[in-house]
Amino acid sequence: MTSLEVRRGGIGLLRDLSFKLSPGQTALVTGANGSGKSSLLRVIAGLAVPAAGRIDWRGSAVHRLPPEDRGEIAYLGHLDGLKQEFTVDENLEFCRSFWKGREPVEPLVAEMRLESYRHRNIRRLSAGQRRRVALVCMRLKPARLWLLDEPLTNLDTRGTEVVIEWLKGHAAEGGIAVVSTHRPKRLETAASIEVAL
Amino acid sequence: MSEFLAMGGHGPYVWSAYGVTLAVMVYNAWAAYRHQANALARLQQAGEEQETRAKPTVRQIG
Amino acid sequence: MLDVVRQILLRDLRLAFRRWSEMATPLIFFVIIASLFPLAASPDEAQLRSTGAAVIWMSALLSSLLALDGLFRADSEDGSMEQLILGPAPLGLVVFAKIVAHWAVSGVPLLVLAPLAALSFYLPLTALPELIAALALATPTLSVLAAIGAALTVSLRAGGTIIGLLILPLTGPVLIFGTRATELAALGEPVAGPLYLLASVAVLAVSLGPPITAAAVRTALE
Amino acid sequence: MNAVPMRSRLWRAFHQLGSPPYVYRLAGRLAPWLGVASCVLLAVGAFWGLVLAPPDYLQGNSFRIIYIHVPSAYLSMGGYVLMAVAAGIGYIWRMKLAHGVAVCVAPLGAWFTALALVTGGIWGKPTWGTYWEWGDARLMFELLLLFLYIGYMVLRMSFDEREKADRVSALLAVVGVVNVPIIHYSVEWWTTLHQGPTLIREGGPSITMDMLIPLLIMLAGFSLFFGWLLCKRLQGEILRRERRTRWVQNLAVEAAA
Repeated sequence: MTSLEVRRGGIGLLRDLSFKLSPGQTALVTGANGSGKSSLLRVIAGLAVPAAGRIDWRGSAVHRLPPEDRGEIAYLGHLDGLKQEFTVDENLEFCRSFWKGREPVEPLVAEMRLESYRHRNIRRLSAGQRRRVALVCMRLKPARLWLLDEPLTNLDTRGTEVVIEWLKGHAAEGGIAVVSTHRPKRLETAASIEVAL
Repeated sequence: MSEFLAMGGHGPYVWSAYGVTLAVMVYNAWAAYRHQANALARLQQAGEEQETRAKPTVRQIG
Repeated sequence: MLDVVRQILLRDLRLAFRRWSEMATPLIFFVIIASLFPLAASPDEAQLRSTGAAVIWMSALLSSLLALDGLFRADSEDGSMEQLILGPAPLGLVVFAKIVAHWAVSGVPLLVLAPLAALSFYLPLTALPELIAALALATPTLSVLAAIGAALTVSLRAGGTIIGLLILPLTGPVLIFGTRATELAALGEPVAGPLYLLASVAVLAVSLGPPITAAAVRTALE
Repeated sequence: MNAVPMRSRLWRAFHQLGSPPYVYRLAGRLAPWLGVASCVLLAVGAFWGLVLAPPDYLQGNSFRIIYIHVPSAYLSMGGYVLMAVAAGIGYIWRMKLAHGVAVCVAPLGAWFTALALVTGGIWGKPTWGTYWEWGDARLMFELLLLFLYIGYMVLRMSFDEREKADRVSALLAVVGVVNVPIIHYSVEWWTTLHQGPTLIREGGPSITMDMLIPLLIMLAGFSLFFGWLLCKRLQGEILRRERRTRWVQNLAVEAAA
């Protein structure tokens, strides 16, 4: 990423931000609310286009990635991206088939202690449980770049530990991640560089 | 002169049509002019909005 | 490529049936308009027959517009639209599948309901096949236009209200050809002309619609 | 110097059109010329049409309304096409200025569409006895075109962020311009169906030479006037869009001095 400028609603959020992530590295994006953490992640994911500068993923600009390459980037925003009317299983199954994921579902569900909720509608789960389902859904994607926007919100201590484990495992396998949070203390163990907005 | 205005009975229609057209044109001319003028005027007293936040810092951890 | 369409289609159809009340309201709306109209107008046969075609087509138009307002809004509010945009499948295909799903839920039932409404307007039985054919050719265009309207206004709070204003002028041709086809059918004359026109507009809509709608969704949720 | 191939000079020109200060000055230089020329043309055309041109043998003097109805109808359609092209360029090449042009053209186009409707209606009264003649395809088409303009402006106003308002309304403009010929054809088809070829074909039963000249003058006058309006509105729009840039700040200082 070179000399990136991100604007939101006509207001300049951040200017000439440049950093490079190589496989195995994790960036921690910190800053107060409204400092542009989410906008930065949305721009990296390719949802929005930067006002200036370029974001390259393996050589080509992110927002011009052909659809088949987009499978390598997994983005989890504030919204969980789950359908209320579907059960946990239905959501996960759709996510896995749509993103052509290869990971088995059961171990991930077990790690996040969601086994007993598999046939319950998302609408009837708590915010924390919904967040855990969204995280499992993210893990199901065959993605090498993880973009997590405040992944720890609503998570209990056990959930947070699992996320940190996953991040370390992902980095160990040569994956890259950009994680935004306004409570950096807990995630610093898994991060290699910090971007303070 | 008056028969010219009467236009063989069609006078009112012709003149009302031209009248409306003239009115619309004059209004648009005035509006366009005012549009540009007050854009310039509003510039003078527009406060300097805070342009962009400070440059983000990138540091290595561990 | 096709399994993407199949996945999205099944997902949206299952979703629609889970929220079947949302799906039913536009159709009930159609029946109410078609049956209330004779109360407003005089119940005498000749007049009803002449205005019947117009009423059926207008109510079909409004009900398909109503049905598609939530097409993208529900998904954008819970974040799944973002995931679909970022997904490995071309967004145009995803949008095409969603439009087909909603056409099946809002357009196809019209093909069943419209003949009932036509009978209440004393349209001769012989005219029913042509009416159904015309509706079958017109509802895809209506669905695509409503989808474009829904996509353009997905990020607006009061989006639903202005879809009508944006899209109704564009439905002019469909309305004109459709009512003409029904009138000709009522008189028992050949209906090929307007049907071909409806078909050509439908082909244009179904081919150009999805990419434009995809661009609209991507831009609106930027 | 003319070793520079035509293609790259064109590209530089196109590129220059993208820079707001250049276009602002260009509009400033063009405006007076357009203004004067349009006033002259309009005066000559109006005088010629109202006084010198013979009345139509069939409709008498009410035919003189053609000299304002046809030009405004042309501008209404031309305006929409210009708006859609500008919006399309703005969307594809992400040129803020092109969106600025589309924003300025919309109200002008809507005004001329309304004008075409009103003058068409007034013209209809003596010839068909009613202000709103369903038989005339052009009026019906202008009405739908007016709704398209209004829809564009309402959609644009309902976004609070200008960047998104530009891009989303640009798509609506493109969708609209694709539909304009279809609507035109279907309305034409519909009227010939219901009423048979009306008395007034597109340009009038038989436009003789001395009627055609004032019409062309008026058309030129209207177009230049449209150009003048566009220049003025575009300058205002550029100032509002670029108010934080340096060149606009010192422009404001100059204006104040």
